[in-house]
Amino acid sequence: GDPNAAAGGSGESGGDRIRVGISVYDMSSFITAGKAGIDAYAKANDIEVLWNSANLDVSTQANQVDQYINAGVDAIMVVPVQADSLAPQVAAAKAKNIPFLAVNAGLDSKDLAGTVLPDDVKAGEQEMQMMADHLGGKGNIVVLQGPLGQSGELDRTKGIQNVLAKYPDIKILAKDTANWKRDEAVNKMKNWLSSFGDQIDGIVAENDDMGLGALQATREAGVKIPIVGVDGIEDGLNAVKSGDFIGTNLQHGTVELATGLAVAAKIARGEEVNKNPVYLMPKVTPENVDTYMEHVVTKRDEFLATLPQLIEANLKSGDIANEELAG
Amino acid sequence: MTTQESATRPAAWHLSWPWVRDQLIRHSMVVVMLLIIAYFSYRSARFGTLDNLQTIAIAAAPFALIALGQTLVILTGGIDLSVGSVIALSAMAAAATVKDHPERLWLSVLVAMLVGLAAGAINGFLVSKVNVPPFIATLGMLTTASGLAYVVGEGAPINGLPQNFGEIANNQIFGLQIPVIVMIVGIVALALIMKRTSYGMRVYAVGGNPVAAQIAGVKTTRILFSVYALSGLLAGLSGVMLASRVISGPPNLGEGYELDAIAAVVIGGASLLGGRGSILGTALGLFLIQTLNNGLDILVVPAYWQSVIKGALIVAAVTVDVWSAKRRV
Amino acid sequence: MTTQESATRPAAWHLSWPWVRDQLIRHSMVVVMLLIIAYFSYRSARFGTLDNLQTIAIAAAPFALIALGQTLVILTGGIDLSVGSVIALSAMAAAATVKDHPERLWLSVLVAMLVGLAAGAINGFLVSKVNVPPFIATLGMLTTASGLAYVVGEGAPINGLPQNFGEIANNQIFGLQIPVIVMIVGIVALALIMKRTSYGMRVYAVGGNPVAAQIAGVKTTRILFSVYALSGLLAGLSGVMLASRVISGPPNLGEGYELDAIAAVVIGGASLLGGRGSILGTALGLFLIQTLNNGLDILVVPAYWQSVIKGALIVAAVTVDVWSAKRRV
Amino acid sequence: MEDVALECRDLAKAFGGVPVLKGVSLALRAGSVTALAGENGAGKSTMMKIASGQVKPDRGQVLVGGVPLPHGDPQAAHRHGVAIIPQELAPIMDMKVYENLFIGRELRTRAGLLDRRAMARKAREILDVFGVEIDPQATMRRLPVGLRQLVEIAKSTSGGAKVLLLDEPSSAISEREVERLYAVVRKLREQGVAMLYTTHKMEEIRALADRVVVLRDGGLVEDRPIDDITDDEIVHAMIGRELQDFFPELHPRGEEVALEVRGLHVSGYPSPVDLTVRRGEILGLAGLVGAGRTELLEAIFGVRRSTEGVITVAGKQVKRNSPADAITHGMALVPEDRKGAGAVLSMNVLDNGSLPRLSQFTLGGWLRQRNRTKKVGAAMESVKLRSRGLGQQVGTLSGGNQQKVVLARWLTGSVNVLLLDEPTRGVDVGARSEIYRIITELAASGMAVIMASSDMPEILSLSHRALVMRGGAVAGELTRDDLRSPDVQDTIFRLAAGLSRHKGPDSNAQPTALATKLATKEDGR
Ligand SMILES: Nc1ncnc2c1ncn2[C@@H]1O[C@H](COP(=O)(O)OP(=O)(O)OP(=O)(O)O)[C@@H](O)[C@H]1O
Ligand SMILES: Nc1ncnc2c1ncn2[C@@H]1O[C@H](COP(=O)(O)OP(=O)(O)OP(=O)(O)O)[C@@H](O)[C@H]1O
Ligand SMILES: [Mg+2]
Ligand SMILES: [Mg+2]
Repeated sequence: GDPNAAAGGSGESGGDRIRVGISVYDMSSFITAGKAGIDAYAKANDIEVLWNSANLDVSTQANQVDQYINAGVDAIMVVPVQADSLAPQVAAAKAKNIPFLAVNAGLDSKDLAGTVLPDDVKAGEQEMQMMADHLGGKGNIVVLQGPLGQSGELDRTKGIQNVLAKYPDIKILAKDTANWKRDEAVNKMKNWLSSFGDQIDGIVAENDDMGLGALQATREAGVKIPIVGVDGIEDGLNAVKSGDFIGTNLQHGTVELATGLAVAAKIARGEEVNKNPVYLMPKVTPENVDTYMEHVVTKRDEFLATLPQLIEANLKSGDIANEELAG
Repeated sequence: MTTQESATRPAAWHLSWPWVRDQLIRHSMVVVMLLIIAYFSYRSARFGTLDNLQTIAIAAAPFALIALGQTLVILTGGIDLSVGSVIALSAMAAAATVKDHPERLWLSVLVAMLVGLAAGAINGFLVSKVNVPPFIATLGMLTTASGLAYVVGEGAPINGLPQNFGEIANNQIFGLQIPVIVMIVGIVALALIMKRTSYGMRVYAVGGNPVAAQIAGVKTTRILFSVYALSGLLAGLSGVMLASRVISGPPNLGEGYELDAIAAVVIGGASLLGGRGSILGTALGLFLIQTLNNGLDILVVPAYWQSVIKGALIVAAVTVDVWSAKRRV
Repeated sequence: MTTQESATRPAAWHLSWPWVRDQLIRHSMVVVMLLIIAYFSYRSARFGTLDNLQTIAIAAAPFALIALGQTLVILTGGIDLSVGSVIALSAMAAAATVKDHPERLWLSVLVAMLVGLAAGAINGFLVSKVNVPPFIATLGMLTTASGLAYVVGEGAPINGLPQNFGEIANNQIFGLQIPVIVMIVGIVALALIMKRTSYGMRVYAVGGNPVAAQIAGVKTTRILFSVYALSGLLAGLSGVMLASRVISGPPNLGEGYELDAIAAVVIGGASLLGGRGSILGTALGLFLIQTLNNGLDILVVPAYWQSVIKGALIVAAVTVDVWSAKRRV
Repeated sequence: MEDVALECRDLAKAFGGVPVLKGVSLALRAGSVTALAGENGAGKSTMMKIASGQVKPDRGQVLVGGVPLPHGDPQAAHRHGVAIIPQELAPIMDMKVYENLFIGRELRTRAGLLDRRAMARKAREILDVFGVEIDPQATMRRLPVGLRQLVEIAKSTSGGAKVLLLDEPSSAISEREVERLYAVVRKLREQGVAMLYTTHKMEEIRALADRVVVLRDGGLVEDRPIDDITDDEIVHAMIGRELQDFFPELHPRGEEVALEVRGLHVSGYPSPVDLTVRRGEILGLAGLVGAGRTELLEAIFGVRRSTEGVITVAGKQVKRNSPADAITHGMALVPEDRKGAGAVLSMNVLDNGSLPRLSQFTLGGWLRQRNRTKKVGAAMESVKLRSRGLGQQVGTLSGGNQQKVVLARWLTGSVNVLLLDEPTRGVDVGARSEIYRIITELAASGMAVIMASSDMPEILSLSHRALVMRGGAVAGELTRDDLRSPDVQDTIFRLAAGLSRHKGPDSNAQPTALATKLATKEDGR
């Protein structure tokens, strides 16, 4: 039906039931967490979600968007396989008056109805800053990157470089991709340990999984090297807690993707909303790790129950990464 | 026994049960396809629409091109694992070209095809002249081309392409998007070539028995070379169309497409030992896979259950085919 | 001519140039390996250390297991594309088990091996009894098992595993990590089985000519079934060792490993048509790939240039081998 | 019936609706040899395949020692002691000779491991029976077809089978080895083995059989003790008519040189070969298995590498190592190994028939269907091909009919030089006389023919001149008169074996390593 016909009404009670087509890049733990958030938010707001995963293939994602356009959904939300792609599909949606949202990575089109993006540059800066502080501004590091060319990798690497520019005494011995994967990181790190021996003072991993792989490699080699990561997955939080990581940055898929759906729904229903909020990842340190542990792992169900409320509050306050429901 | 009855039955009895049964057995793969289509149509009204048929066709097009090239390669008893990477490399090359020459679209198409052809020619040279096993030659190309795709973009995708780059894949002629037209033309042309030209016959001969083909005067090295070159060329074309469809040059484009392409060929009845298979069989196999992808997406089956179902159905379809081939003899 | 000369030369002349040349030609793949090792050692003092050898070995172990199973499958003229997914599925199964029963490590190993065995048995059944082409049967399993791996984790990796799960892969015996020991035992045992038992001889026979084997009373279906089952079992073992090494259950573990495993087998001299190949050849091929991975990392070559170099070197190594095989005859 | 080792009851089989066997019954007695005769495509191989479990019959039963065999289960047949030497040899190419011999019944040490040394030793003993020196450690792929067949025979005859089915076992071996085969068959008969022996050679039936069974069009038309039936009766039963003029008259040869080979160095052989063939001449090539006849023909045609030498056809030089160029110059090769090198089994008769002269059947690359159907059809007609039509896949033709396709496909255009390697291997008597007629007619029309053959009468009666080869070199030349002399067979054997009493040129030359390997036992002593 006509998405704009259902305009009006508050997010809580919802207007008419709307259908949102979602295409995500793949089933990762980030996406799985996000799906839980999306389901919780959708249920509370009378939204029917059509959900497809593109198996990391841009053209599959384009096909899925085509199908949603054919089906005449009320809004389309895409977690892109590839930043700055899909321009023709965004245009096609616009032509049919279907609002199109990019979440987690941007798309190169002026026809986008909105975006919910993490500040990955900031995340890279934060983790590098943590490492620089830990090293006292001096030392040799290695960097484990995400899959080359993915927006997460590009932006986080950029953030790392930004901070490094301020620390001429910190040197990168090696940087290379381990494709977000633990098993790849373990071998890559092992090889670098062979290559550089005890010259490595710090390991900057662009996600927790690779950090954990690196941790395993240092254990096998019988050395202890400080590690930072990004994401705040369960094992990463545990590593922060046990002191194996000096810290990480929480990119909570549950919150981020649910916010994406919230913005999409509000645009579809013609409600007032910030159409381009930015997700600023909270730093996770040994001091605050316990709270996040509850949200991500131990008290997850309770967190999900309050999520729809939290998101409404966040969208009003503007800090969409906030996880504490005031009052 | 089945066949005997029906074969000896007079023509006038054409609609009798044994005749029908015989036809069902003979075209079992088509029957399986129809059953799957019927099920999807029953479950979702959207599946059977013309729009959706277009969606299937446009999704199938890039696979169709590489599956066509792959069919010829497999007919000669070889395999081309590199098509996925060659797609990536030629897409990157096309994207880089269009960035420098935004007004000359044809140049990017040309560059992509030349890059594909070059990669294919190297494969062909290695296989036909140096006698490197096709699996290794094209695996080497898979790895190398995928690395080069990143080299072209210096480790990043090529973005910010001019919007007109999208015209290659998204413009329509006679209401069909260009890749769909290219696919249809490709299928028809190659089907004719394989059935009606001496080249097609030589390809079958080389795959069926290279020694015998040589004794019959077929220049086997040339034929071998040509199928790999063609496969590369078509992968190049596929690459530029994919890049144009999303107006971007992702260095990991086409990753893993080779498996789907080979699967389409083998589901279509080709033997990996060479000499047996057909273009129409490949088209059928391709259509089966793409219909599954599309239908399962439309029914919003969760991605991982889609994998499970797809895997099982592909095996089931081929099982029925194998079983009916036994009946057929 | 080369061989003839040297063959007629008396034994006392062993160190003459033709003899040396002959040896170089005969073991060309080893020569290529040694050259690569020499280059790496020259470029980095760290490469040749014992520690680094261990690093190579532990990285090689999971590949070694699936490459061993793959060797047998390829010897019968088949292919097992599913090993990568089976690794994922059995790793997930092991992770789920250990999460429920943290104290019973052996149970998770058992579960992983049973899951692998089950997947392999289904492959074996489809290939040997239903006559589904191996490519399709195992491609179906590739897709299905990968879907099921996600089903086990409900779409997400299994995290938060007890630290003692790491013992399976990380504990050492005689200064070697368990996977390395398993790899060595596996290679030696299978090399012996293939050379010294009638089972091994029959595997070669079934691959060389199934009809001949059958006429000679070999139970070809059983042999075929057994190689796929073994391949699955080894993939299961590989899966639990990988999961234990990273103390987690990632549903995309092992993705694409099948290509590396098959490459190792083919580089090692096996023919995808079956009947030709050896365990030691596979071990050599595997070692070649892993040494390249390690050495290029040590020289801190960027990932995409690594791909380019690796692809080219693999083709080069096999080219030298093909060329020397011609000389050898 | 006493002592019936194997009984077939009412066997029927159809392929694709076409009946091939129409209810055949026969019984094999222990310690007897039954000859199975019949035209190409009569259903002989099909029957043997049913008896050995490779093919499921549509109807009927196979009983071994009174026990019915399960249908289509080769292992069960093997367990019951039924062994077969298939017509299309089934060697395991990449395995060694001794492995081929012992597969399925490997010798083991007390520890249960393979006893490779014992197998190699036993293999040598088994092969010794045939008087050829085959290295048990050699890879099957490297043996010539003839030696492979000997290994296959040795495998089946040494396995202790109670019933042995031999499907044209002598097709690829020369007369001297055939004698050894006879000896083996007779010994097995004494040991009580029941044998069914398919052959197209009348003298083999005479030499071995106790009884003759004749199949025609899938039906049993004759089943009589050998002493009650004459050769002519057998032939009549097979082809349903009388056969006259088995070997046709030879036309005199012409003078013009058609093919000239000078100093051709075949890769792998030490000495160069020279030969000349004139228009209208049939040149026979005789020799023992492994004499290098096949290699010579292949090298002339260009499929086997030659390193030096000049080949001219009708005065024009042909590019060496290029079969395509050879064909352009009007050469044609009918190879010895039809399955491995002759036909593309996965293609149909029409396509196989048009392959050598594709350019003749195309217009701008497109096939001219009607034209090629007509020409190929006529060529196949001329050899009396028995098929379900031009659309039948060659792999499903009977062995003899495949051979006809491989020969006939050259007849769609003109040929200057026809190279024939064992042209009548596996061809039935009727068709064979057809092929002889075709060969002589082709020669009469001005074609030059080189014919390598292990069939002595063929060489003697059909060639104007014959070369005897040994170790890749020409060991002697026999004129038409020599070929007519009564002791010609002895002369050929001596030349071929290198026992020079006559004019063998290089009898005391040092044999090369290769020649030694190939050499016969007499040679070694
Ligand atoms: N798999 C098959 N499919 C179709 N037809 C077949 C098949 N196998 C055999 N035939 C047909 O069955 C008939 C009998 O074949 P068979 O091989 O038994 O003949 P044969 O008596 O052994 O002849 P030959 O003397 O030439 O060996 C032939 O006409 C052949 O074309
Ligand atoms: N033991 C062996 N090892 C390696 N190669 C061998 C061996 N025996 C034979 N050969 C090969 O076989 C060739 C000769 O056999 P071939 O059968 O082709 O000759 P032929 O004279 O045509 O014999 P046929 O009587 O079978 O036609 C040799 O040149 C050699 O290449
Ligand atoms: Mg026969
Ligand atoms: Mg010969």
